[in-house]
Amino acid sequence: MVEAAWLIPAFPLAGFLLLLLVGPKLGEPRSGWIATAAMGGSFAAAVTTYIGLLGLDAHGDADNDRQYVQTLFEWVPAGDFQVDIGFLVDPLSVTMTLFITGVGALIHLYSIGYMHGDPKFSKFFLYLNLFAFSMLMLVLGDNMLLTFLGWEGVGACSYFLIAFWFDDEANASAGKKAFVTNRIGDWGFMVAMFLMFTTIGSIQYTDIFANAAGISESTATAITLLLLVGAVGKSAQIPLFVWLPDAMAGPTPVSALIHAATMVTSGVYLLTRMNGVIDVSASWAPTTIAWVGAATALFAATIAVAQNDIKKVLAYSTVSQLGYMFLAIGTGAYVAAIFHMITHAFFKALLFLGSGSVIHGMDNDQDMRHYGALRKLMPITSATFIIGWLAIAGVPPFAGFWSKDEILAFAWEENKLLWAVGFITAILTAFYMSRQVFMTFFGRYRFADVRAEELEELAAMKVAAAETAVTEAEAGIGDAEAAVAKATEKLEKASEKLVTREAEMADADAADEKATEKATKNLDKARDGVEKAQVAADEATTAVEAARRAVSAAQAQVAHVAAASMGSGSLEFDLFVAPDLGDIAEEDLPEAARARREYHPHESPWTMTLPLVILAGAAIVAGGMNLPFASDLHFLDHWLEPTLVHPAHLTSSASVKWILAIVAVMGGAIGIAAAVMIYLKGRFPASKVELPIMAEGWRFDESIANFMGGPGRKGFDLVAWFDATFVDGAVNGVGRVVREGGGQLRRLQSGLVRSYAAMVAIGAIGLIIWFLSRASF
Amino acid sequence: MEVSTDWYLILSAVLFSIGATGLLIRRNPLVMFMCVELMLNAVNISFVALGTELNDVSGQIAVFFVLVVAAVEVVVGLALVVAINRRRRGATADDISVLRG
Amino acid sequence: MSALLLATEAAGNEAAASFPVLSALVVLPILGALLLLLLPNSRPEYFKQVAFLVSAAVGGMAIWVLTDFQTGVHAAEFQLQNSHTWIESMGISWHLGIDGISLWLVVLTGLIFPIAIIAIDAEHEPKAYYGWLLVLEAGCMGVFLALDLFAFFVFFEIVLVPMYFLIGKWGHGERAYAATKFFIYTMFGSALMLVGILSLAFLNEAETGILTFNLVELAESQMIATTTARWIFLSFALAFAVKVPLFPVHTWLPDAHTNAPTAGSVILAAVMLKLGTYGFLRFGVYLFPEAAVFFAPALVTLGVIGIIYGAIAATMQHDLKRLVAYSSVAHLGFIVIGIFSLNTEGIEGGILQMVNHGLSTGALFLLVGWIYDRLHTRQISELGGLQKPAPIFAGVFMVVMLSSIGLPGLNGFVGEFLILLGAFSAHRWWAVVAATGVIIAALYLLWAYQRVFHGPAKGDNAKMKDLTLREGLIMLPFLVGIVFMGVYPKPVIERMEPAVDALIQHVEDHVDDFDEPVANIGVVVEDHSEDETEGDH
Amino acid sequence: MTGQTITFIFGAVIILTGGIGVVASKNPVHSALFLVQTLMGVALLFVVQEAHFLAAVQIIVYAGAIVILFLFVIMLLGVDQSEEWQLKESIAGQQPLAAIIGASLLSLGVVIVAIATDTITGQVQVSGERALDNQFTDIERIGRVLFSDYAMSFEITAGLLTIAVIAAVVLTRTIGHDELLPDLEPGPMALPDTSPYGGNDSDYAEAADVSGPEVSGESQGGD
Repeated sequence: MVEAAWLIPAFPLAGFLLLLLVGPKLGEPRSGWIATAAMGGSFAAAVTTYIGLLGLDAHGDADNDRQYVQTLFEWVPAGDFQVDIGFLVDPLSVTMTLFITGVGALIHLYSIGYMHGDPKFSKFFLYLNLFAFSMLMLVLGDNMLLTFLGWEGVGACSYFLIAFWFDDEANASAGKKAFVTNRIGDWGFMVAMFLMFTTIGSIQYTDIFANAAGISESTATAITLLLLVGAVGKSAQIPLFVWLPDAMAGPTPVSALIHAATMVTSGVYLLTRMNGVIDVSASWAPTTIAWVGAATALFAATIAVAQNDIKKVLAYSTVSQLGYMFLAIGTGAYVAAIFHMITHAFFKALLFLGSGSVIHGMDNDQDMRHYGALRKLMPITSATFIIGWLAIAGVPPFAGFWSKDEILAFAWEENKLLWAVGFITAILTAFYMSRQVFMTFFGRYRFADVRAEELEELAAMKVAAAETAVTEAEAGIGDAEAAVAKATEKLEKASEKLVTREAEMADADAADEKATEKATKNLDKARDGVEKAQVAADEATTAVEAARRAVSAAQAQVAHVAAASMGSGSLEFDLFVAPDLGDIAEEDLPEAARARREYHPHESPWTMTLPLVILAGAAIVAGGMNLPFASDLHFLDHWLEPTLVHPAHLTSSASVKWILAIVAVMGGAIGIAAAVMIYLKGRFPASKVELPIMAEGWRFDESIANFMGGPGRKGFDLVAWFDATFVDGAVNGVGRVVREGGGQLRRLQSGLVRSYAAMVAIGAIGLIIWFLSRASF
Repeated sequence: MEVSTDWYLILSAVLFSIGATGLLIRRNPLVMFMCVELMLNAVNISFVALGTELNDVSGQIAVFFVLVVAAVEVVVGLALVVAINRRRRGATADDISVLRG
Repeated sequence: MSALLLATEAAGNEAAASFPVLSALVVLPILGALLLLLLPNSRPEYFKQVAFLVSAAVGGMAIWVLTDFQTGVHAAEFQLQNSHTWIESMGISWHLGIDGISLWLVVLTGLIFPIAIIAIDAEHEPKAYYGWLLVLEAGCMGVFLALDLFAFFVFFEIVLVPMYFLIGKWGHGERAYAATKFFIYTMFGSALMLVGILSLAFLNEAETGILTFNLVELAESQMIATTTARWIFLSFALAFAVKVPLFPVHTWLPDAHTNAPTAGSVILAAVMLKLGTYGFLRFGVYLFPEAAVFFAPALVTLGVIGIIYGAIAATMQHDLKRLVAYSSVAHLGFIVIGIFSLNTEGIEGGILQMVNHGLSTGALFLLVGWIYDRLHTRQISELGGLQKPAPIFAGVFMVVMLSSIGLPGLNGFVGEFLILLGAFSAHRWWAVVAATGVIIAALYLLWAYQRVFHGPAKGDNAKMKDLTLREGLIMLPFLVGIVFMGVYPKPVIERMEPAVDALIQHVEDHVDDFDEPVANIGVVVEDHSEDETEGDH
Repeated sequence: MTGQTITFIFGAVIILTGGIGVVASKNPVHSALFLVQTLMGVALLFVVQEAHFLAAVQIIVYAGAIVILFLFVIMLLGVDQSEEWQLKESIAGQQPLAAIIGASLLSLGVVIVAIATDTITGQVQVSGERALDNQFTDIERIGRVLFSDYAMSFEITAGLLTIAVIAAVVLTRTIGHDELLPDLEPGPMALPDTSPYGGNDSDYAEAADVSGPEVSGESQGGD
């Protein structure tokens, strides 16, 4: 039974190898089914092992109780350093494997639907299986090095999967960022291993358990802090959490599996594993852990409040929940940490998969402001999502309530301030999760809205049109004025003619009749000319005025549209009232908007909804694992007891516990109520709570990026420049000196016999003088 | 007054420096060779003089060898002069600097 | 500690009867080169085939040596020795032997050369090209096998000539500059070593009355005054440091790598850089244990500087090949600190890392060379989005790169980890600093990978040819090695362990106040815990 | 004033005038004749010191053979070789340098002789075959020593002479037109500006290009 342990990682490995060889040929969906089957087998093996472990009878001392080491082969035997590929099967690792394989299998199944139609379908499952393998090695390894193998393996897989759609530079850099940030943590883990080895001469967990008590306090503290660095990197705590939000660039199932349920919890696992060492370390070490956790929890929660990307909210929420687990570990409540880890794995995976289903149904739009009222369109998704929300919001009797309540209780006993931070975080959690749910599933259906930016671009188009009209009109003025000028000119000419004619008239009086008639005729002609010119001039002037009017009208139009677009009031996004399209007609909407109006959100296929349902079920009942009421209901406590040196127990009186629980529920209620007020009823504008600084994550990531991009990069460049200029320059300088010197010296070799002779003579003289000087007379 | 070895030596020194100077200032290879002969002879003088001084025939032996070497040197040297002049008429020592570095 | 000496004699006698395979390893390539000379220029296609067959035969013999190699207690001794008097009056002999330290380097050399020959065609003058490659192989083999200082020096120098011509005649860009720099630089280093070798031999003669260049005898006698030994060690160390290359004297490497032909870079990285580290181990530590212990901190410091410095410099390179070259500086820094942590983990890690670096960096240079053949540029800025047109290529590159980053499960990690572990036991804080190099390694390699393979493919990059079957087959041994040594390094380690232990034993015997810095097994006492908080330096 | 003194002074004058004549006369033929004069003077001094054999050889070999050889060559090449005094000195500062060297050689020689005879020669009293005051005649003495102690050197001399003869024959063979020396002016001996160590790689790069595949010679940085 227990011997089946090696099968647990073997299945995903086999799946990985199979897909590596024939994956592309199998194609979709077969490769997906194979991967899922592998995970299912792994789950079965895990269950078998679990049953087998139950079979191992428990006897008193914590060292060899419920613990079975299965060694496959020697891995790195070097001198005193002996490390095997072997598995440590004990309650902790089995618990981990159970939910990893379970949730993992579900997410694999889900991915078959989600990744439908992706050209790299089989490769995705290849990576997923590889990840599952690494994760299982991480938790099953019977020594720190093997855990480290899994530790870095999952890092690499998350790198592959975040950068899965690598055509987009953003995804690629997100993957790189995740890997490198994790590496920083891994450094701590490595050094911790060195220190452990040099201290007790082995990194086998069994030896560590045996000798942990003997480790000197300072050493233990050092190891604890180094492990904390590692855990902080992997579990995205302050200050190394920056990679996790970016990691949302990966496909949603990846976010669910790696960045919510499993990988990010490995830091918690590691610290729990090492609880023996933490136990002997100086008391301020665990306190540090607790504060790191608490700070992260609060910090991330505040950021989550202002996110609009549905996955970003969940990402920061994950960071915050992991903070809870660290808080628990810091207060010595390892069981609570594991408990919360498991429940969190359920409901957070559920939430992520739900969001994935939403995104899938929403045509890959991740902006919650575009959702709304989806519960009618996606019944299953919304129902399960709501269950997950209640679970994380800490509403009894859902899973999250129990675990979070236990953590808060421990925090209360450790330090009231810690408890306060945890409590505020709980309120915030309830708030932002409710916000998410309301924005997504309730309220007005906003997906088909014409969006602010689109309206703005429309307005911009109008302004442009009006402006062209103005310019045309102005051009018209120009022409008209030209016409006026011509007309007046004609008038003058005509009047001149008139004058001349009249003169002629005058002389003509003297002349005879004929002449007179002629003259009069001319005179009439001239008069007509004058009138015509007059008319023309009048017309021209009227034209000018018309043009002037057109211009002013157009300018007025420009002013109005500009006012409309700039004067933000009308075009700003609003949860409750759709922006009025004004006089924008349907057909001159932008392409995207019209397509969206055609598009109809739909529920996802069963491969995606089935996991949701199962996980929802788990999220409801998982709390039953560790019910606070009677000590024989502390199943998880008893189960994990052997893996802990000092299993912590709540000492407070029942009444205190009850009060704490009620307060916690109240907190959740407050958060939800606030969200209702703002996002359901719209009593207060959302902009009051969603501060931009929060939306930018307190500019933490940004400033780091600026530093690395600015001074950091300059420093690196400086080194490269130094290398080229000085280190290499010195070498070339020596070369040049030698060369120039030779060039000078060679002039001595003139080829002229007589100068050689002179040199010889000088040499001879020198010799003589030397002899003389040395001669003793 | 008595002729001492020193006189011979001084004489040889004078002759030697004359030869050396000539070697340095003349450019006609033939004359330069003659100057070399002068120097050799200067040495010969001192050899013999010192031989007499030390009552040893080795000095004369040395002179004998010097003579031979001088002969050889002249033979080869003059052959060289001839060869060079075949290739460039009227070449002085300064014209030939093919081995310039 | 004359056990080792006796043992060598024993092994020598026992090996004398059988076929002198080690000499064959050195001589066969030379014969091959001569054969190439005899071939008619009318049939150029033969040159490559002949060269490949010869080098393949050498590789086969290397494998044979591997199988013949006795593990267990014998692995500490020099095996398969054959020794012939060479210059009797000087006590110089043609003396070859192999032990756990050189074994894997010999195997690596035997395998890399045929691959390098088959992987890339000569751009011009194939006869000379392949001829030089074979001579180079002979030289490298000789260096790894020689047990006579004089012979060692001869091989150590022979190696320069073919590489000089390979870079100078078949290289790209400023090949003449690179070739000259490479030659003069390394020559300068080894010139001093010759002085060192001679003075060692003659001083030893002055003490013992026997003039010999025999490595083992010299190492065992240890007659020379401490300070003198230190000076001689320095002369050796300079030569090796240039070859490695260690931090301040590394600048020939990027130029040589960048301008060398692909095969040249592959061999340079995979084999020739190991001459330095191997020399440190075999001729530095073994001959001058006291000096090695004395200078260890300095060399470790240089190694650590090299790790960080090389990594940072690599991050900022614009030429892909140059980047890999600088990454070599960092990796070799690891090897050096491993060796000079002077404990089993460190030295074994160092040797392991020599092989690993040979595999991963050799493969990297090969891949970069293929990229250059396809797109005629190595400028990272001009590449990009190659993963789309060439997924398999990208995958292979990724695996090799991860091994170079030191991902657990691949070969790079095992060596790196053992090195750091050993270094941590010896020079704790140095190891802590060196470990950060791992982070930067991830940074520059992933960044380069992103810029080369990720993102949208621009221009001709979109039409890049994927890995051909032939190239895939060439890559296969690298990949197999990378994975195997990462998952199951035991066979490799257990063959080198006895020799390494013997070496450390040797050091402990000849240095009074030195014993192997190892983990103190068992529960620590309070006072020990002080010096990791304040540090032991 | 013993006869010996007079003879010495006489000989010395002959020698020195001859020497100066060799150096000073424009016409090589005159130089040759002055050389004969010097050689005669030297021979005279040999006689004074009872080195009769050497004196004879001096006259026969030197005056008789060598100087004649000189004259032959002069005639062969033509005597119109007095141009060099008109030529300006082609090596800068050669003549003053020559003067200095000559002067210093002379003064040093005198100084040595004046102050340091003993330290330079020492006082060795030889007896037996090599002593000048034994019963043998001059020629016998030289013969005995030459064919006993110096036999080896003597043989080598023979070889040397043979080689010289062959050398003369080889050197003076008639030559083909292609062997004519190029007309070369000393010319500016500037460094080629394509230096492998050119700091800025650009100008070196083109050097590498022009060098083509045959970089091995060029890139050694030597010329």
